[in-house]
Formats: sequence, structure tokens, C-alpha cells
Amino acid sequence: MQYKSLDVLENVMVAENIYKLTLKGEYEVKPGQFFMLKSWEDEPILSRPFSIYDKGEDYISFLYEVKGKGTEKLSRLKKEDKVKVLGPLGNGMDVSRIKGKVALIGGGIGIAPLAYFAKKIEADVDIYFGFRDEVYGIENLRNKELFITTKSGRVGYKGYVTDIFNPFDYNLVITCGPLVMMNKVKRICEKTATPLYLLMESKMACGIGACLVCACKTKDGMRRVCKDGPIFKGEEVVLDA
Amino acid sequence: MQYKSLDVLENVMVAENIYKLTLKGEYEVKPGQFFMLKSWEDEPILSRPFSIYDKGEDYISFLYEVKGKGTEKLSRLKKEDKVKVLGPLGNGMDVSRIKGKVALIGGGIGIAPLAYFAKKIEADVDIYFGFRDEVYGIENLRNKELFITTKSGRVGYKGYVTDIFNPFDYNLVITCGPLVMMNKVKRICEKTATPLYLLMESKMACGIGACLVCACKTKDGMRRVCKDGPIFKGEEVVLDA
Amino acid sequence: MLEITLWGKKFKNPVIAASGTFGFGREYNELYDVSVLGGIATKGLTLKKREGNEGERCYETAGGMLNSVGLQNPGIDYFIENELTFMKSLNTVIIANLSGGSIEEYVKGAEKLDKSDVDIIELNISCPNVKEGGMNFGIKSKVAREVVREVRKVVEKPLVVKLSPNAEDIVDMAVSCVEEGADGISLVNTFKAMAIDIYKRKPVFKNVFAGLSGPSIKPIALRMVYEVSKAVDVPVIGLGGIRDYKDAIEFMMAGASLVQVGTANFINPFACIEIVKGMENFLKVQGINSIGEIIGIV
Amino acid sequence: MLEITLWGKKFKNPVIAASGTFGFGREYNELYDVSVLGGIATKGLTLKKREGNEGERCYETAGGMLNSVGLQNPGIDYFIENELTFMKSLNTVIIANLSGGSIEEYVKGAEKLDKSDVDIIELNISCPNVKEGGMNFGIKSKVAREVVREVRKVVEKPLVVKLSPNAEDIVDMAVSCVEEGADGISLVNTFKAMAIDIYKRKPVFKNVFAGLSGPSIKPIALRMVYEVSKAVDVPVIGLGGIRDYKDAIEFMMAGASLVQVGTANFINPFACIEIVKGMENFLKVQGINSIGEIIGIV
Ligand SMILES: Cc1cc2nc3c(=O)[nH]c(=O)nc-3n(C[C@H](O)[C@H](O)[C@H](O)COP(=O)(O)OP(=O)(O)OC[C@H]3O[C@@H](n4cnc5c(N)ncnc54)[C@H](O)[C@@H]3O)c2cc1C
Ligand SMILES: Cc1cc2nc3c(=O)[nH]c(=O)nc-3n(C[C@H](O)[C@H](O)[C@H](O)COP(=O)(O)OP(=O)(O)OC[C@H]3O[C@@H](n4cnc5c(N)ncnc54)[C@H](O)[C@@H]3O)c2cc1C
Ligand SMILES: Cc1cc2nc3c(=O)[nH]c(=O)nc-3n(C[C@H](O)[C@H](O)[C@H](O)COP(=O)(O)O)c2cc1C
Ligand SMILES: Cc1cc2nc3c(=O)[nH]c(=O)nc-3n(C[C@H](O)[C@H](O)[C@H](O)COP(=O)(O)O)c2cc1C
Ligand code: FES
Ligand code: FES
Repeated sequence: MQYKSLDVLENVMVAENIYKLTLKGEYEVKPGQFFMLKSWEDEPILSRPFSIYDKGEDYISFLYEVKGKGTEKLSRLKKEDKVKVLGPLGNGMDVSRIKGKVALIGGGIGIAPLAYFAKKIEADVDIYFGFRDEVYGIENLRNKELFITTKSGRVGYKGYVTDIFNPFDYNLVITCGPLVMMNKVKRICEKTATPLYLLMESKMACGIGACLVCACKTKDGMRRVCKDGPIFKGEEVVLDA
Repeated sequence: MQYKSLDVLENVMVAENIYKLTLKGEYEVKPGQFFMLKSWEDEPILSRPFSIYDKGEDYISFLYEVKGKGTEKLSRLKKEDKVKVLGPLGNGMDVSRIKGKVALIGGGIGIAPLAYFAKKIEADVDIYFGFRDEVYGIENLRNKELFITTKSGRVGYKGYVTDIFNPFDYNLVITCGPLVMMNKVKRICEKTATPLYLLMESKMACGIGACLVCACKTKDGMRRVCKDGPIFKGEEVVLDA
Repeated sequence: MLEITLWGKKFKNPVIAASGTFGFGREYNELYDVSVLGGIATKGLTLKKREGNEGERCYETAGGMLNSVGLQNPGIDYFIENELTFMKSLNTVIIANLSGGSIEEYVKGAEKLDKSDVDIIELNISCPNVKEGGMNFGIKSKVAREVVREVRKVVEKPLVVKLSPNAEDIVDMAVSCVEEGADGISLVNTFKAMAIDIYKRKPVFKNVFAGLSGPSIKPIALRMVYEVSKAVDVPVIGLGGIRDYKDAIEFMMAGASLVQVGTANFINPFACIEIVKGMENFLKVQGINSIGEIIGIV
Repeated sequence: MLEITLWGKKFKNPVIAASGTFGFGREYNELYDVSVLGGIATKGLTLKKREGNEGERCYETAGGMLNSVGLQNPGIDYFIENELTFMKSLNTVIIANLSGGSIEEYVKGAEKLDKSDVDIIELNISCPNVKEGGMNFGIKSKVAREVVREVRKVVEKPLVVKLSPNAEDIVDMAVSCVEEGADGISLVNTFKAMAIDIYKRKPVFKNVFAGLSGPSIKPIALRMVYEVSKAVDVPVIGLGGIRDYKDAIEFMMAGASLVQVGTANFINPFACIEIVKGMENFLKVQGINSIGEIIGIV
């Protein structure tokens, strides 16, 4: 974990409200890990967490959706601007150990971390990405089994990823997206006792495990998304949604 | 008085820590008037007052010194950035009525408004500008009687403007600069009863006369620098310095 | 849609310019037509003219500002003779903010204002009690009670008491004022605060303390408005750090029937009208027919 | 230059990480060597393990943040067995922040901590009194007195009482705590505040209220530290919104012998060490030989 000021190499809009930010820096990162980013001075006072989306020898990149003040400010970044970066953070997953067939199930911007899982997992991977309308974040997934759903029907299957996903086929499922979607995936996997990992989200303050602001309710009590997570086992997490 | 968002045409450093900012906009402005500028979002929460330094048909310009957070942020402005501008504000002076010989006495960044006085006054003008070391803000004064002093002796007379200025020669004196300087000028002018105007400074909140934050102590009680000033008669003002 | 009638006065909308930040309306009226506002609260008025404080009067802090204007104002007689006619011509509700340094001063001022054309009197009890060692009238409920009781005796117009957030117990304070006859409660005034010039090794302000206002105080002000609204059955005017329509809606949902906007006028000179427009839009988008529906909904 | 000895404990410098923002030091120690700090205050510890609050725990405001963590902590026994040895190895002053829901809970917790290796006990009285309707122990001096008195009986270590800024009278509160035996006073904890989700028409937090911290509260916190420092003759630890060395110097000039840094750790993870370096530089540039010279200079 380091705290550094990195140069922006690129910040491009890849779909409506969706941007890809590439920063110059060398890191060792596991899929599912994230960084706290800040490209502004005063407000908002806190940094914002973003999952590793892609990485090269001397860069890291993020795929983000503009939601509020912080991401709006990120979206204005230009080449050579600076970003304060804390990370890598969170448990992440040692994907080299994965055996058997894996399903990655993402919804909306939740696909961002899964794209990096797809890139790093050497085992057999099927990818299920669900979007509202426009599709993004799949440029690194050309040689993979990719099932796209859109709510509007614009691309792929018209409907939700949970409509087409069958847990029988998989030894491991990893999911990230809206709570409702993850909840459905969880229930589907429970039926077949398919091992499941969830990537949880939560508002964060410190990002490193010190403040207990990013609580996730689990069977063992409250745990920290930023330090004990963001990856939690399906059976651990208590989803309120 | 208007409140508008203007385009930056130019923002250049003209001396160490001194910048000239030119904004696209058409205004009628009297010498001594000022604008409240803000080129940032959250902090500092207040706009900053700057005197009109120069003006053309479709632009206004300011000469400013970087002092704190606000001016530091102004200094980062680039062409096509936006600035929120409230003004013109303050009494200003109807210089067409001036008769006889005028002395403009400025110190440091206090020369900024005086440069515009020099440009607009049709009567006979002598200019006394004092600097610490580097000279700036004189590009529009080529055909005028200009006496420069520097504390370091780098340019012109080594010393202070008040060393070389003789009130006997003038029917009117206008001064702007550090309080100590203005105080000296005031005492000099009092000896010869030479009419004097001071351009006062004060921290401002509203800039338009509503909040009473920018008080200037005068013989008639507290007056508002932003509305009753910034130009005050020498005999009115009670200087604490 | 935004209209609301309280104390028999019709407010075009719930947005009022807060005392001390809007003068007597003249200056902002040069910038936009201030008659679109729900109301205007005057600069704090005292019986006699006051010059206010010397030294620094303003200092910025994170998300806020400290002020130490010190009740500079031309006095109530001057106000009635020279400012009120203009204000009344603005065609919006005029609230006279009454300040004072002793109970007698408050009462005499109240008598004059009550006979004048102002619509509402807002009793500002965040003033130092000159006779009692300078402690603010707004700290102890017992002291505030006395002022409100005496002023109430001479005031027939609607009487709103403006509370200090420095009150020992804000809910008890509000209840006490209502018991003494307040027709409404407005809160909050500025927080007692300070700043130090570390180079001069001195307080920034001559009076050491100054009043904190602006967005930074909003979460505390909102909490107080919520607590007070639940405890009293007179209308509450909420303020403290409101800078956009969302803040204003929060205060109304917390229980305020009207809101005031102070420091935000300095942050953005169009703040008040933008808030009015923003609230209107919010109601439309949310399918709310009248602002009354959301008052105290939380 | 920055060294200071209080209660027989040597602080390398006056900068302490504030309770609840620095865990037990482990996490920030992965980022930088936290032994350079003057001290670390632990997360608020209670007799039994606590899960803390459900729902939102954090919400940003202008220049600050609201938190509703709700004293999540592993309990004092766990702390002593599993965290304290590590903390002591950090070679800095360890302050155990003691929280509780009843006087008995406080006292039992204090007994355990007093027998442990912690250097100082910081009694956090900004806790809801579960037995008495949930009102905070830190509001009324009378209630606070009782807690301090009982805890003092069982504590031999230096006992610092951490005040709530929501106290009815902060000076009276501090004086009362000192009269009951507090060796020092730290202030301020978070301000009672709230936020509303205007789309859901509900408070953001399940508990409605949450605690405001960060730069936005600094001017009020500084005022309270100034007032309290003048009123008590024990050392004062100042905190509330400190984000850079200038803020820290302001608190010390106002009378604080030590400062704590909380929310600023989130704004800038290096905040604490940058403040230490900044203070050192300030003293050098200003020709001050020892930090002691400026404590309470204003
Ligand atoms: C471990 C982790 C990894 C993440 N990775 C990515 C990513 O790769 N790409 C991406 O676009 N986003 C990601 N997010 C979410 C991202 O952090 C939030 O969208 C961002 O913080 C919003 O900031 P803002 O200032 O724009 O919005 P705000 O103004 O803070 O909020 C706008 C809206 O978003 C909600 N929101 C704010 N923060 C969060 C949060 N942390 N989780 C859920 N909802 C939130 C708010 O409640 C509000 O409704 C991740 C979050 C976590 C915790
Ligand atoms: C009517 C008027 C016209 C002005 N015209 C010009 C101009 O043409 N060019 C120019 O460079 N400056 C001008 N100033 C001064 C300018 O407004 C301040 O330098 C500026 O506000 C500083 O902002 P800051 O955020 O950079 O500094 P801050 O961080 O606010 O303060 C830095 C330092 O400057 C002092 N300071 C801040 N504001 C003022 C102020 N209004 N007056 C005096 N000292 C202040 C502070 O006390 C502090 O010591 C004018 C001021 C007034 C009132
Ligand atoms: C410069 C200034 C002057 C003020 N003068 C008065 C006053 O005369 N009487 C009064 O009741 N409140 C006065 N206030 C307080 C405001 O009316 C308001 O209660 C406070 O600023 C909080 O609201 P805000 O955060 O929207 O500014 C003043 C505030 C400021 C900033
Ligand atoms: C997330 C968070 C958790 C906190 N937990 C505690 C706590 O357990 N005990 C305590 O005494 N104070 C706690 N505090 C209060 C801080 O220690 C500090 O008093 C307050 O935040 C003001 O300082 P700051 O503005 O520097 O953060 C907490 C503050 C935050 C932001
Ligand atoms: S964000 Fe602080 S513990 Fe997770
Ligand atoms: S700045 Fe408000 S009256 Fe001058």
C-alpha cells in the first residue's frame, strides 16, 4: 500500500457517463483490489474507491461511472493532471489457485473489477455482463466466452443476466453489481451450493481498515469492506436488500 | 452591476507572483471600480475583489498578486476557463471632471487601479510607482510622466515614492498601496492641503454593500469600502496604521 | 405551489433572505428583482445607531466564515424613516430583526417597530447583555424568557424569536420562548467560534470570538431545527448553511415552514432565486403539489 | 523542540491520532512508521464487544463528515490480549479511549485498562446513557461528574476526560470534571448533527443523528479549547477539524498542550506526519526554541 501522486495518461469517455482513467504507475495488484482516488482539493473531503480495471507494466486503469461530485470531478481530468492514489487496498483474490470453470457475473459498472478477473484467471471463464442499454468495458475480453444482456435489448439477450445464468455449469461464481442483482445471484447459487464470491460496495472514509465506516454485515458480525473485503464469500454476507 | 460567467482570454505572469488576467466581456467601468472574481467551486467560499486594470471594447483585465488560496487558484487559469464575475462595483471616479495637474501614487500591487486612472484621465498626470524590486503594470503608460522607485534600487530611484513626491506641484493626488505608504502620502498632502483620494482595501463578503463586512473607519463613522468606496477623500478616512 | 400563509401573511415562497446578509434589500435589488423572494429580514436593528466593531470583521474557514460586524446599523428610527418605505415597495414580506443590549432597549425598539409597517418582528436574542457582563441573552432559557415576555407585552404583530445555537438546551429554549408568547421560532444564528493569527500570535478578531455561518454549520443547524420542530407547535423558520435548494428542502422536511438564506448570498449572489427555482423544480419532478406536504415529513 | 512531558509521559511531539480514526494503529503503520507520532488514541473501547450501528455510517458535508459507527469495537479484554502488545511495540504513547453505556460499565472497563499497559486512559463521555433514556453522559455537568468520580476511584493512571461539544456549558463541564479528579481534558468530540435524504424523505442515518467532525467544526472547537484552557489548570488536549500544522498551532496557542488529529487522516493519509513536520518547521522559521513557549500564548 502506497500513497502517491500519479500522472494521468488518459481519461476518455467510453459510454454515456462511463469513463476510463489510466494513470502512470507500477503496481502489483490482485483482481478485486481497489485504490482510493482524489483529484480535487477541498470538497468532497474524502477520496473515492475504484477497483482495478486493467493494469500494464507501468500503468493502472479504472472504469468509472459518473454518479456525484467526486466522479464528476474525475471526469474532468486531462492528460498530465495529477491524481492522489492510495493503494492497492482490500483483500483481492489469488486467482492462480482457481480450478475448474468460473462464471463472472457483473451488472452495470460492477463489471469493472470483473474485467480484470477475466484477464487474470487462467482457468476456464464464462462472463455474464448485464447493462441497461449501452455496453462498455469489454475491450479486453475478446477471446472469452461473453454473454451480454441489456435491459433495453439493444445488445445481446434482452433482460437480466440472472435470467440466463445457470449455476450448474460452474465450480465458482464471482459477482459484482447492484445489490438486487447480487442478491439474486446469491439465491441462485445457494440452490446448487455453488461457491460464490461477492464484491461488496460501501461508502468509505479511510479505505485502509482503521475507521470502521465501511461495514458489511456478515455472519461473523460487522466486517470492513476495505480491509476484510471487498471480496466476501457468498455464505458469509448478510444482504439486507 | 451584473453577475456573469466570463471566458478567460489570457492569464499571464508579468513579474514574480504578479499575473495579468484578461476576460472576455463588455462593460462600462469607471477608474477605481472593481469586480468580485471567483474561479473555483467550494473553497474559499467567498469571491475576491480586484480593481479594473485595463479595459477594451470587449474585454476587461486585472493585474493581481498571488497572496493566498484565492489568487493562487486564479493564477492557474488557462485560456477558455470560466470565471464568475460580479461588477462593476464601488464608487469609482468620474475622471472627466478632473482639472489641473494630478499625481497618481501607487505602491506594489496598489498600482493596478492607478494604471487605469492614468489611461482615462485627460488632465496632466504624473505617476509615481514604487516597487520592492521588479517593475510591472506600466505597459499602458508609455506616454506619461512616470517616476519609478524600487526599494532594491534595481530600477529608477532607490527608495520610496514618498521620498520623491512633492505635493506642491499638484491639484489632486490619488493613491493606492500599503497602508503605511498611504498614511505617509496623506500626511504629506495634509501639509499643503492638496486634495487627496485614497483607494481603500478591506476583506469583503458580499461586495455590493449589503453585509457591512468591509468597514472603513471615517470621520462620519464606519463606511463600506465596497459601496461607499473604495475611493475615499483623504480628510474623511481615519487610518489606524 | 411554493406559496405558504403563516401568521396571516402570505409568503410567495418559503425563501427569506437572512438578517445581516441582505442589508435592507436595496443592494441585491440592483442585481435582481428581490420581490420574487418570500421575504427579507432586515439587518439587526437597535434602538440607537451603532457603528459596529473595529478591526477584522470577516475571516473565512473551511466551508464557512466568521463575522464580527457587531450590529452596525442606523437605528430603528432611521430605518423606519428612510428604509422601510422602500422595503415595503418591494412587495415581499418584511421582517424586522430586532436586536438589543438590555431588556429596556429591546422593549423600546419593539414598541417602535410594532407601530411601523413591518410585517413581522424577529427578536434576535443572540446579543450580548451589556448590563449583565456581556453574556448572550440566548444562552440560558431563563434569561431569554424575560426578554420574550417583556417584548411580547408591547408587540401585537407576529413575533418570531430567533435562537442562538449556543443555547445550553435548544429545545428547552424554544419551548420557553413559545411559552412566553412567541408566534414562531427561527434558528439558528451564528455559532460562537474563533480564529487565531499564528504569525501575530493573536486572535484574528478584536473581540476574540466571532460568529460562524455558512455551509459548514448546516448539519448541526438542521439537527436543531428538527429537534425544535418536534417540540413546539408554532411555525419554525430554519436556517444555517443553506446554499442550494436541496439544503432548503432538507430543512423543510426536518420541520421548517420557512427557510432563510444568509452566507450563501455571498457565495453566489443569485443563491436565493436559484433556491426558489430549484425548490419549484424539485416539487414538480417529485410530483408534490404543495410545499406544505413535505414540511416536517421526516 | 516538539518534545513535551505530561503526566510523567514523554511525548515526542504533541500530535496524537484521534480515537476512532486510527484503529489500533496497525493500518496506518502499513503506510508509514507511526512511531513518529506523539501518541495514538485507540478506537473507543467498551467492556463487551460491540457490533456498532447498521445502515449508513458515513456521509459527507461541506468541509466535514457525519459518522455513525456506533462504537464498534472488539471489547476491552480482546484489546488487551490482542492489540495492546502490538501498540506498545510502536514506541509511542498509548491512550485507551474508554467508552460505556452505564456508570458500572465504565468503571469495570476502567479497572481493566488501569491494570493493563496503556499509558493514559481517555474517558469518552460522549456516549448515550443506555439506562437513562439514551441521553449522552457528556451533556449535563452533574451527570458527567458522577461518571468521572466513579472512574477516578479505580484509575491510578493519568485520566483524561474527553468532552462533548454538545455539553450545555463546556467550561462548567471541564471544571466539574477536573474537580472530580480528571488529570487532563480533551475536547472536542463530534457535534450532534444530521442529514436528510430528500429523495427517500428519511434521515440518512438509522439513528437519525450522527456526529459531525472535520475542518468545518474547527472554529467552534478552537473557541471551546480556548475557553476551557483558561478555566482549568490541568493540561488540555485540543482537537476538532485540525487538518494542517497551522490548525495545530492555533490550538496550541489557544491553550492546548497536545493536539489530536482525526478526520484529517481520511482527507490525507499522511496528515499526522505532515503536521509534525510542519510544526517543526514553523518553530524553526519563527525562532521558537520549544513548543512549550507558545502553549496558551493567545
Ligand atoms: C471497493 C469499491 C470499488 C469500487 N469500484 C468502482 C469502480 O471500479 N467503478 C465505479 O464507477 N465505481 C466504483 N465504486 C463505487 C464508487 O466508489 C462510487 O460510485 C463513488 O464513490 C461515487 O462518488 P461520487 O462523489 O461521484 O458520488 P457521491 O456524491 O458520493 O454519491 C452519489 C451516489 O452514489 C452513492 N455512493 C457514493 N459512494 C458510494 C459507494 N462507495 N458505494 C455505493 N454507492 C455509493 C451515494 O449514496 C449517492 O447515491 C466502488 C466502490 C467500492 C466500495
Ligand atoms: C476594492 C479592492 C480592489 C482590489 N484590487 C486588487 C487588484 O487589482 N490586484 C490585486 O492583486 N489585489 C487587489 N485587491 C486585494 C485582493 O482582493 C486580495 O489580495 C485577495 O482577496 C487575496 O485573496 P487570497 O485568497 O489570495 O488571499 P487570502 O488567503 O484571502 O489572504 C492572503 C493575505 O492577504 C490578506 N487579504 C485578503 N483579502 C484582502 C483584502 N481584500 N484586502 C487586503 N488584504 C487582504 C489576508 O489578510 C492575508 O494576509 C483588492 C482589494 C480590494 C478590497
Ligand atoms: C455578516 C453577517 C451579519 C449578520 N448579522 C445578523 C444580524 O444583524 N441579526 C441576526 O439575527 N443575524 C445576523 N446574522 C446571522 C444570519 O442571519 C444567520 O442566522 C446565520 O448567518 C446562519 O445562516 P447562514 O449560514 O445561512 O448564513 C449575520 C450573519 C452574517 C454572516
Ligand atoms: C469515524 C469516526 C469514529 C470515531 N470514533 C470515536 C470513538 O470511538 N471515541 C471517541 O472518543 N471519539 C471518536 N471519534 C471522534 C474523534 O476522535 C474526534 O473527537 C472528532 O472526530 C473531532 O476531531 P476531527 O475533526 O479531527 O475528526 C470518532 C470520529 C470519527 C470521524
Ligand atoms: S473505510 Fe475505514 S475501515 Fe473501511
Ligand atoms: S463586502 Fe459586504 S458591505 Fe462591503
